Amino acid sequence: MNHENWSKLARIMSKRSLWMIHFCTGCGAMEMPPVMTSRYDMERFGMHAMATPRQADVFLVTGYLAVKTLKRVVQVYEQMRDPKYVIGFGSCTINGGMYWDSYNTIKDLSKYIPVDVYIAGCMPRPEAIMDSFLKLFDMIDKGEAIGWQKYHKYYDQYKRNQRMAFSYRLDEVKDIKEDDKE
Amino acid sequence: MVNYIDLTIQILVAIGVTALGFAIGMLFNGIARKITARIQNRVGPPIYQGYIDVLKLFTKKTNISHGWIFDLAALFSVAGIALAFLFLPVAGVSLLSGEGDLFLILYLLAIPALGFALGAGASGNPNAAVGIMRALMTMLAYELPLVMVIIAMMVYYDTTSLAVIVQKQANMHWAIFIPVFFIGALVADMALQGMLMEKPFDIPIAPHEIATGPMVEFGGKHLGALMLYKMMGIVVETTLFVDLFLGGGVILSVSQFGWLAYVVNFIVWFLLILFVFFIALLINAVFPRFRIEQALKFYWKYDALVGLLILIWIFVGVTP
Amino acid sequence: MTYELLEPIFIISTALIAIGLYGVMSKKNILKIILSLGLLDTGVNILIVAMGYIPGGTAPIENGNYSLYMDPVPQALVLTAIVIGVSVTALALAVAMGYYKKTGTIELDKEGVMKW
Amino acid sequence: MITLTIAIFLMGVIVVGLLNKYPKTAGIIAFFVSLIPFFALLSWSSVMNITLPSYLQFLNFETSWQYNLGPGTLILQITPLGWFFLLLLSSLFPMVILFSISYFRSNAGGFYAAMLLTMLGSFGILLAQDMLTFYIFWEIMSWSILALVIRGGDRKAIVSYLSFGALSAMLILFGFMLLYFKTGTFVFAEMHLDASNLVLAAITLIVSGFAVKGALMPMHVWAPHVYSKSEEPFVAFLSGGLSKLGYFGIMLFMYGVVGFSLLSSWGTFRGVPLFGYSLAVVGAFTAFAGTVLAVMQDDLRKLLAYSSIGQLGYIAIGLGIGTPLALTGALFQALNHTFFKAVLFLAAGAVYYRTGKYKISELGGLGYKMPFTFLASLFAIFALAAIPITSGFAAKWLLYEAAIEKKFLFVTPIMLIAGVGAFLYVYKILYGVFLGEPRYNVKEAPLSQLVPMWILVLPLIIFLIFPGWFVDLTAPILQGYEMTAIPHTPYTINTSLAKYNTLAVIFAFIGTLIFAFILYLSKPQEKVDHMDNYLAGEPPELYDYISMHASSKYYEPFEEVFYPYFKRGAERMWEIILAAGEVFGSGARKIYTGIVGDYSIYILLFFLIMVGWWLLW
Amino acid sequence: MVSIPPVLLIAFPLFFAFLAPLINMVSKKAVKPYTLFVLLLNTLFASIIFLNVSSGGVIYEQLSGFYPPIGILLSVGYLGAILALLINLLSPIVYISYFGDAKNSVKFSMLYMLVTASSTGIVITGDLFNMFVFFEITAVGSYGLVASMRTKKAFEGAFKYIVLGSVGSAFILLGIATIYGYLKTLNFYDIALRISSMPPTARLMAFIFLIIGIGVEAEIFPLNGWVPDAYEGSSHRVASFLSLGPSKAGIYAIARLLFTLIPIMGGFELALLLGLLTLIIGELAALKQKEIKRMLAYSSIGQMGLILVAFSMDSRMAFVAAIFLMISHAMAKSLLFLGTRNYTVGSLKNPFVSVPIFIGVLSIIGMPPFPGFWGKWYLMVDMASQGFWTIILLVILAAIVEAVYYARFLFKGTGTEKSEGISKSEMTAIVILALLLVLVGLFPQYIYAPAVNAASSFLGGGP
Repeated sequence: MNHENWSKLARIMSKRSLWMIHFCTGCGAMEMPPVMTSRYDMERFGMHAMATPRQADVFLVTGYLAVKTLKRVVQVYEQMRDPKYVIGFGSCTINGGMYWDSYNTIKDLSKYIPVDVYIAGCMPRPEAIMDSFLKLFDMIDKGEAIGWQKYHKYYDQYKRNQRMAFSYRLDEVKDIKEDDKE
Repeated sequence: MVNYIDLTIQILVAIGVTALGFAIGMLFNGIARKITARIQNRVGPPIYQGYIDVLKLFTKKTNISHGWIFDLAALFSVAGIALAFLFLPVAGVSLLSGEGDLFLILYLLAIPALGFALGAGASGNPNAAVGIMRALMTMLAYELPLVMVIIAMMVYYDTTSLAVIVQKQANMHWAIFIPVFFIGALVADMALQGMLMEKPFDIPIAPHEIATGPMVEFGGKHLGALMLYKMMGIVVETTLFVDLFLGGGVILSVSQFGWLAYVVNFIVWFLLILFVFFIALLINAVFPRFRIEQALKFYWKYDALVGLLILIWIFVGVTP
Repeated sequence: MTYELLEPIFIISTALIAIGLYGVMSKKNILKIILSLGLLDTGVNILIVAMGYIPGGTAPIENGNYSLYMDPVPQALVLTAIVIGVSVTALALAVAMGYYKKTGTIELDKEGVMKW
Repeated sequence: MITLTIAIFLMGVIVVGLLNKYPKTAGIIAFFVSLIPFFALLSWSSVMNITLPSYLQFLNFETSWQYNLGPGTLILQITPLGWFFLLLLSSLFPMVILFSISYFRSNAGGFYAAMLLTMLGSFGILLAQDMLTFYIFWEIMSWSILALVIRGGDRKAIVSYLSFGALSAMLILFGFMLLYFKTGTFVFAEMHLDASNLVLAAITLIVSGFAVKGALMPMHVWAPHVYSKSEEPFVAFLSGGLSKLGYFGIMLFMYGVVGFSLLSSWGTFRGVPLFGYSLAVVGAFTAFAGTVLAVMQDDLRKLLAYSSIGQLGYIAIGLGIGTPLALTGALFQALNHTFFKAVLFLAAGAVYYRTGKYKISELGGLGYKMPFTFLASLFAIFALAAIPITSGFAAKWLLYEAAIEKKFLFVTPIMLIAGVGAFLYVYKILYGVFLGEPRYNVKEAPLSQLVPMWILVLPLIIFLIFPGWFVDLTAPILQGYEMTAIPHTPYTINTSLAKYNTLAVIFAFIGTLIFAFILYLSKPQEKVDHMDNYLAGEPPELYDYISMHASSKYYEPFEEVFYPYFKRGAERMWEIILAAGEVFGSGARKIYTGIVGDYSIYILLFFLIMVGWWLLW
Repeated sequence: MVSIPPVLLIAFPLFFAFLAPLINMVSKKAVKPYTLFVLLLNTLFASIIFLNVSSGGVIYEQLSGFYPPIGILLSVGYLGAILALLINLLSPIVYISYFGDAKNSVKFSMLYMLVTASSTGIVITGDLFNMFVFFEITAVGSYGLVASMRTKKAFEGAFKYIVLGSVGSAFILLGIATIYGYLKTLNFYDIALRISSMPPTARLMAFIFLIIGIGVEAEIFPLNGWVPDAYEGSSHRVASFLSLGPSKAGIYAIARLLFTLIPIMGGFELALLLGLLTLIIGELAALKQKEIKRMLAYSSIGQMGLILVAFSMDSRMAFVAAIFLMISHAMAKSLLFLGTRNYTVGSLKNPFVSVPIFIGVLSIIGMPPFPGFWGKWYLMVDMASQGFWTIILLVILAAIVEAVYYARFLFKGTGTEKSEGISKSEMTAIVILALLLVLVGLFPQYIYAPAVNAASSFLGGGP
């Protein structure tokens, strides 16, 4: 089996068996139980909530991130093994949401770790969550969910941003350059 | 003089049976999840989900290791559980089970457990250490009633070889139809619940307490190996139960029916282990989790007491 | 042998021994104990001397006139015993003095002694 | 030649003792002296029907030896049983001495002197042919151990060892005297015993005396104190080698002197003599309780001590059942225990040598720092836990088979559960000492400590593959007891119940291991530090130091369940007995009031009693 | 073979003891070497006499011109020769330990020689009154030695010893008086020959008087009140000396009384009873003892009881056992008393202290290959062949108790005396004693032959 086929198989398998770890920083976690239980039942797609990042493939960051929690998020993200995907959950991860002017909240999660899918809403409904999963499957299938490759590629920039955030120089956080997107 | 053709055939059969065992194990994983989902009024994953999970884990891009002792876990657990399976009579077919006996099987089952424990310990994660502690204590807990029943059977059938026990059951009737071993089967089924680490005895892995315990640091191919071990473990343990109490699924004798007997026995065996596993799943689906000392007390107080009664029964009933 | 004549002496010596033993047993005072020991010794010595007494005999000095004389051996014994008794008493007194110098008393207390 | 051996040993004791200031020189001299018993063993190999090449038998020892002591005669002669146990001791002893050479940094002369004396005593015990010789050498061995215990300097160890040593000696002596009264001779071969109660009493006393050295359960109290407070090489020899002598004595007297048929004449139960039955029950209890207590220990050496007690209990079970199968199992267990426990204690010594710690909760992560020590002790642990990839399993298997064959319905589950309990405490050693967080930055143990450990691991692997060779060794021994060795080929053992084929297990394991290895090699991997662990996202570098080693109070739930039942059981019993003795003692002391008058009253009273006695009489 | 008169054993040290003050006037430093020289010379005499006796039988010597039975007779028997050699061999060794002492007391040396001479006298005399005199000299010398520490404890112990000793001597005198009153003789042989002519009542009374009198010196149970106090009060060297000289002489006298002098019905049973009582009470009392010297004293009592038990068996093997026990006790107990003073765990580091002490303890407990073992072994073999199970059991229990308290002792000295370094001379003494123990233990056959002779002689009614 050549490399191309192998990675294709890997993509198919990881699409059908996404193990998830969710990082419950805010109120968004409240919407997870309906997704897991009988109404929406994400196990239909082989998705499963996992206890540790070593076993997980997809990372749900549910809600706002203070600088302190960001450290944990980065730690967990780095402990996950490739290929790994991140879903930013709720408005807070996109632009700070209702904490847009807080001195202690990071505004854009994608400046610190690569986010594959965002779910808008404050909070997003379970339907939206399911939708985002389906979207992620689609992206994996097409080979578009390449956040983990980006993280390797722009590792220095991500690290720099994280360092700035940890030292509360949030205004010095820069966008990740996306000049040579494949 | 060794007959090389026979030997080659035996090795091929062994490889086939092992592969089959792993396949059934993975299938059981899917079935288990499906059944649990149905009990909880969900749709559940497809029945082949086990294969997908294992394949996914082996196709992970990067794998981490905490050193060579950590890797022993993956090696020993897969090798050990396959070894134990080879020494079990499956559907009346005894591959190597004539070369060892029940004691050997019980101790072979310890190889993957100890290897797994070695790797988990080597990761240095405190959760893993706690999980291993719980696993070993659960093992201590369920072994007492289990060995009580097993020894009662050994004395009753006057052999320690599992193959001979299966043979004798095929000649007479299944052990479960003897009143004392019907009770014995209940006791052993409780022990099986602990062996399979299903609720209420899933204390070692308790994902919400200690983050899946021993497996906390395993990911990628290491976790894949462990998944194989766990899934194969289901087959091995249920087969052990079926061999002991349900005649190993042997209903047709090979000498009379030829190859048909193999097929029928195999199907019966598969249905029986599925049935045994199904009971375990039913219990699993409705029970919460014990604390570890509660589990120990449960097994040693109630289960072992019944086991003791069986021993006394056999002690009085069997004349030397 | 006629012991009738000796009976009073037996009684006396027994009495002396008894008094001596009583003193040793009951007294705490060192000097009294030493005195009691002296009494004890004396009683025993009298008894031994009486053993060799022969009525009508003379002192055991060989001069050819008398065939009946006292048994000389007990007397020799007693002489030795007396000498020993004296030396023991002297030593006991020396010890008593030493004890007095160390403790300032000649009472053997129940509390202060070595025991058990 | 035996005279020369004894003379060399005694001279060695003096020379080595005087070289106290030069530990290395003393150690090397002691090592050369310690090899002599092994050469003797080789020259005597014809006793076991083994033919060795002549260059291995360059020293020629006579097979029997006498020394006239005036009133008595010392008689030494090699027997198959003696040869077997001498094999264990004489192969262990030089290794222990070799280990000690680098272990001791100062003041080791006394150690080597006492060790040589223990070996001399053991040598005599194993060859003794009469009770006087046996007793003399037994006590020489016993008190030279005492000397080594005193070197440890722990009060409880000394008091308990000397008390129990004396108890054991006196029980044995009393038993010997009963036998002497019965037979009028001290020589084993000349004894003609009958089934009287006196002989039963004698054998009971003798066996319970040996049980002290073998650390059977109510008599084991000294063992944990001594094991945990003495120097490590000595403890390795004590646990590995010397504790077997107790079982040698039990076997010699139960089956050699008294004999199975005579034992049966005091009543049997299902074909097992009642005497043996009770010994087996005691052994099973010891195996279980020793295991439970081992799980609760935090001190590495105490853990190993209780583990020793538990493992030795299996030998007692085998000796109690007394069928050829059981005796083979017991001897096999003795051999295994000799080597694996010695390796474990030596490994503990090596760990102590490098880190200076014995507490499991203070160690950790040495597996990567001292890989060869770790691997050696891993093999020993596999043997201890009877995992079928070392010879440890075969011994336990034989014992289980023997128990089932004789329908020991209640003993066998206890044995099996003790075996499972062994997993618990061996994992405590593995995790607490070798796995997990590396706390000490140490080097591998020196070569002169590794070499003995690995040499001692070898038999465990050889007898895994060829358990039949071991059965061959037992054949002459069993022949002496009018039994035949169990059916076997080099790599299979057959019993009436089942069959054990080591070749099948090994090849199947290798096959499955290859399969697993292919799976394992399917993807590359990278190594990460132990700090890179999932701790709910908590970055460890935030803290100065957090220990992630969860080894203190590792089995706390277990202790919660079992501790109330095992709260100082036997020790408490002996303490109560001692306290009762002390009550009598203080009563006796009260007689000496210190008042001279009272003393005189005693004299007078004595006088009066005598006179009164005379008057009455 | 040179033959020398046995009286030299007594007269020589006695004479030179009284010369000691003159030496002291000449040179103070010369006293100790002088004493040692005298004692060693006596050892030489004793060994020559021992050899003479073992080759040529009992030696008789009459003194003071009179013929026996009036005159005093010395009769060195087999047992007497062994004990004389033992006492005279060990006393210079124990004296060596005195060299390290800064105090230079001529009186001590005098008393030492005196007690050595008179203890020897007890074991070689053939006359009852002579024995009494030697007893008294021994006693007076021992009183002085006990008091020589000049502390409160020393004086107290000495005084208790004096009182009980005096009472005991009064009883001996009474016994002598009784015997003399009936038989008009004091010679042992004469008494033994004619004892049957004595009325049984008088015989018994004499026996009772004598056993009480001698029992005080021999540390028999109800009569041994002084033992713990005197041993505790005296210095360790004196305790060491007392346990080898006077007590051995006392137990010899008891044996003499039992076997040859007044063989009464039930005498051996009585001795057995007393011996067992002494053994058990001694060992039990030692069990909870904190003071080391006192503990050793109680242990001495127990050992004396054991020796008495061995004598009371009235058989050859047990007699041999008794001799071995005496040898073991004399050597080992002197060693332990010498070693105890500063015995702590610290001194264990010095092998020249710890190893001898270890050997001493082993010998006392009865571990092979030391004399104590041979004693206990012969005793038990004898009792076993006679079937005395209860006694064996009691002896065994006593041995276990012994082991328990010696275990504590081995761990550390709990004595109240301050810890000082053990001196070179003491170390020399205990090393020599330990060597002797090892030699006797390894080659018991050389003691066994004379011991059997002694046993045969005693059981046949001889000395």
